[in-house]
Amino acid sequence: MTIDELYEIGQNFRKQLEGFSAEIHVCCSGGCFSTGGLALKELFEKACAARNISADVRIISTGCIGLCGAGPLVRLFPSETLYVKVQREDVERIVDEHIVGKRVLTELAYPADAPFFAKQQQIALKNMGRIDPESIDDYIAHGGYEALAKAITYYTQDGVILEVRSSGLRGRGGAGYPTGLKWSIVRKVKSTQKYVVCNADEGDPGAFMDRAMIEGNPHAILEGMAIAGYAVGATQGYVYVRGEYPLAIERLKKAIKQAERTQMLGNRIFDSDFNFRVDLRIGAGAFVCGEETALMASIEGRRGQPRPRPPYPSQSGLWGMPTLLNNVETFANIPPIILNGGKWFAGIGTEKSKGTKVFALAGRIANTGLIEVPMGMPLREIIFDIGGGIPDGGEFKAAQTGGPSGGYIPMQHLDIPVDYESLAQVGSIMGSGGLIVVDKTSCMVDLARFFMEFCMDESCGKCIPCRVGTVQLFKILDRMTTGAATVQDLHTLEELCDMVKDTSLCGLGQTAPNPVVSTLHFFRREYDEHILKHECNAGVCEMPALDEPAPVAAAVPAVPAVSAAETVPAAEAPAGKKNGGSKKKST
Amino acid sequence: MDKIRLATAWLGGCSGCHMSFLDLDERLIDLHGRAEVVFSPVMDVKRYPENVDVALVEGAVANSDNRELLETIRANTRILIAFGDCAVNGNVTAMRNGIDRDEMLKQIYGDIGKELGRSIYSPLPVLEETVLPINKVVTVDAFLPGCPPHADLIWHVITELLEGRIPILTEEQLKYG
Amino acid sequence: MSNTEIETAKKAEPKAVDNRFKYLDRALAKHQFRGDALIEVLHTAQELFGFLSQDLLTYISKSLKLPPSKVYGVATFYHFFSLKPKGEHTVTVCMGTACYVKGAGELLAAAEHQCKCKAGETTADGKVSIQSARCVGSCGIAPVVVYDNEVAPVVTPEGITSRLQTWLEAAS
Amino acid sequence: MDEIKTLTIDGEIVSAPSSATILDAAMENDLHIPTLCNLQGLDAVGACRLCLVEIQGQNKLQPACTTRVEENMVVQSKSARLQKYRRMIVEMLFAEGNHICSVCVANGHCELQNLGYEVGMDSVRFDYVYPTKKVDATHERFVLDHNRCVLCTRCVRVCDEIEGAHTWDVAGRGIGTFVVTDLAGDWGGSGSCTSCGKCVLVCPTGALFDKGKAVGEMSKNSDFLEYIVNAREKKQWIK
Repeated sequence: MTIDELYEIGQNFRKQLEGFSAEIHVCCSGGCFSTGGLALKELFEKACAARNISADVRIISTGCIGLCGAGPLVRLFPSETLYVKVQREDVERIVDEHIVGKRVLTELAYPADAPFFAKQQQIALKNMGRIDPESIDDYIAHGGYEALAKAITYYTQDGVILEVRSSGLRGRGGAGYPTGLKWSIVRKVKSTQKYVVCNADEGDPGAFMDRAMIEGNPHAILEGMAIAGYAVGATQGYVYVRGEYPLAIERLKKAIKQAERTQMLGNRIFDSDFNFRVDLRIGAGAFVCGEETALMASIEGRRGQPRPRPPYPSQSGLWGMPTLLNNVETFANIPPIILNGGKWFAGIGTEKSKGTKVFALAGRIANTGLIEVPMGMPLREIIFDIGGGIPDGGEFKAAQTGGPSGGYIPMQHLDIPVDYESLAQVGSIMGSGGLIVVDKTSCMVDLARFFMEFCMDESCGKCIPCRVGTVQLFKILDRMTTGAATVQDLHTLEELCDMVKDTSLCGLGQTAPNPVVSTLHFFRREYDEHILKHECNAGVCEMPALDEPAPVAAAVPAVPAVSAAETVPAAEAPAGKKNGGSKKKST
Repeated sequence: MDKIRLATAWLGGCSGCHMSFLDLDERLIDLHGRAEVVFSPVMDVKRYPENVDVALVEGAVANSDNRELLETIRANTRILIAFGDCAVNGNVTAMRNGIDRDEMLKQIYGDIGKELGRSIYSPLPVLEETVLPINKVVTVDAFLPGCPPHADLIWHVITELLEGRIPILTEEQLKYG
Repeated sequence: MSNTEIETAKKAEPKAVDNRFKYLDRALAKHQFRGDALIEVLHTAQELFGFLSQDLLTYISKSLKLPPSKVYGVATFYHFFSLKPKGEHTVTVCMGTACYVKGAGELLAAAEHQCKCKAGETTADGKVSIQSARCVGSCGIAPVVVYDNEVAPVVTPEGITSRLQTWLEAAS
Repeated sequence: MDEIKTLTIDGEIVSAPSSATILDAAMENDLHIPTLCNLQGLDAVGACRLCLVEIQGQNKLQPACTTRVEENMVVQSKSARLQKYRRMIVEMLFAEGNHICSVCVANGHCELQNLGYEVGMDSVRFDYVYPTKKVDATHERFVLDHNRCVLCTRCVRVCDEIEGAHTWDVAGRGIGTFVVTDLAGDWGGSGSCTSCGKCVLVCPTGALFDKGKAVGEMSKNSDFLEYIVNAREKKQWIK
């Protein structure tokens, strides 16, 4: 396979596309897949066949188009009109009015200039939702594997790394470690075997960017990994995907087979001496496996338990060999950087945080979905312009970034630019991109408890501060939501947060206290109200009002045949401290 | 210097610590000169007095009586000391915590167990669901672990208190079990 | 099935061989019986047999030449693998943040109340298992519940109770 | 070639080969740093976090048992913060299990107990978890009491690295973690256990002990480890 043959494939496919007078793209990723995307596609096919126009109308199921909250989504080409909340009965009308009659159904169409799409700048998500994820030719027709061809034929290994360094790209997994620097370290270590690993564990609850990217454009990730393999001298790659994403796993398996068949992967890629294979490793439900050393332990078939660093994976990773480990979004950014050059990428974003970032907007927000914005965009713009604000008259309370390791950004910091440094200053972290908006119906103490229960259940149990510390933190937070906590508990809570943060072995333990510290910092009043006045302004926590005596022990039977003469004082039975155990609460 | 008002109490424990207290032997006479014991299981006092200076509380909180007495002691005492392993960490008394209280009562007392130990109207106090060391129920000023703490250690603590200092036990003095 | 029964079952004439073992052997061979493919093999075993019985774990540890305690350690570490048989149906309530803020806690409480068992357990009659998932990645349509492997969007407490009702009443 | 590095630990200048860890260097110059999961002769896992030290120029605390020595490294192992954290770790260990010293066979011979004295723990501020844990007395010579297990994994490592039987391993996750033999069956019925007793010798607490021996007869001595490692690696039999 030479570059010319690659262009040829692209050329032929584009010629085929011109043959169609119209295209119908039905979104079949994530949310839309579950709300019947596939069924809609079949209905469109039947409708077109009935009107025997299926010859010149191309109907495909695509990856995530972005506006998940308004799914199922259908986008029609060439006019690029986007129809939202498409029901089964709308199919006939769309085919008749739009495809045949060439008139846009305004009541179903999403305004073309709406900020949700207008304010975005898509690099990693560029082809997603526009190509058929299961067709390598469609990917090639949109410039796919061109970067790999260019990297192998025109760039030296160091040349590729220089391009990535000059782009200023930093790890999109959350820590923001400079990608070029990491590549150059793995490149310099002498070793017979090196590995490239894509971290697609995406354990943060409320984050679905990696899932959408893999389902919508799997080849972009494979191409990014191949370029990385070429640059650092690795011949084997692994994609570690969460077991909870069956569709993503299917799409990746198909993409790898297609890439091998068209010699984008395997031996002598683009007739060079560069060989690169990619295998899948499927996670089995462990949030800790998002941490790099635990992920590698899991790939090696062991318990996903982190190990102390140094030595860092770039020097000694999988089976002791140098291993380059990056996130899905980081790899997805590599092909555009190689094609357009590092300088172009460095021109976007802020001084220290270059390029764009993909966010998964969710929670109490009108436009839940997937967006990609340049670094440094103010949070207010993301939530209120792109996100469409809080639905049904809700009032913004805080935005949560970084999942169980992140923090909350309250009203007064709505205008901070969203980049690594500014988020760190307000006590949160960029994280992988989950952005959950909460309004007045959520109680911050209850949310702190929710995340601590998550970390307690997901702790691997290896080191004491995290294994036992998260349980103690959870017990205190649980007592606070049931009105059984004391002021001394609040002091122990703060002391414990510092200790668990400073002494835990890996990122899970070190960041587990972040949500607590963040809510303590910005919403201290809610903690005091819970402890001193047993009040929860969000109405989430059920606590006994203070002036009544503690509730009589539940197990008190009817009055037994004790001699009536004895007047037993109506002493309150002990409100015995309930010991641990998670408590289900209604919200 | 008038005598300090000293109290000792016996919650959910085996009274071994009080035996060790009595092992002070001749030092008890010396103690008698400097402290006035105002409440103790070895004395015939029914109601816990007010403004007690120091209370040595032995045993864990295993039932409602223990809890009531402990809360009364805390309310009327300046310095409360957790006396012995049961008071400090629940020790043997807390070994039943792994078993569900109601199942245990049913197993031991059969049907009448339903009321026994569970209702405030039954003759016995209500058993706590979980036996707790006393620092989980009230704030405690000093701890004296040991099962039982050695008489010399008790004497060291008492003399420190008589000089008005709350003792911090060193590595050599600390002894569990 | 004790280990010897497995061996005899395999040597018996093809009809009697439990073909699930054929697929398991194929997965083992695909990974060249390497020890580090333990998790991939456990995935296949869980899909084929529904849960990881003691005999299955013994068979896998022998085939991969791994110490049984290591296989047990890995099998009990990951949320996906279960050592106990699952119910005919599995209802999985997503407890990710996006779903939690939209009432997933209520859904789980409703399910637990109706099936009279806690998350992670199976109803007494073995019909329904309740699971809670960390996040299934469909936050756009929160709160989400997965019935067996069909993802249901924007579920209400009434919705989950009626759906479970049909499962509970269906003749097993 | 193993370069020799010089570094300062708690103000004292020491030297150590570059392959040595900070803990090696400290122990060689009998500077005491508290440890629990570490045992000379076994792989270090850095799990208990008791040996964390402050290193000048690094804001993160590093475990002395796994961090290699570097030239001109300045190490502090006795700062107030570290001592506070160590006490909290020991308190957490006591809160997590059912450690009742007065009725324990290892009373007076237990590393956890000694750590309690060392960090000056006179009480536990955390909530006791009071877990319900089993005792396995099926082995004819040894007994395992999960209530006293601190999950330091020394037994797992000695059985894997020195004896080679790998009978022991860790199962479960988080606070529910526990040690198992083979497929968590009875220890007595284990097919792989060679009954060598090395795990009992290295266990720091009363979790693994000789059946039938009383408190007085209890003795825990892991010198055999160094003896075997020297014999195996250096072909020297130093007793």
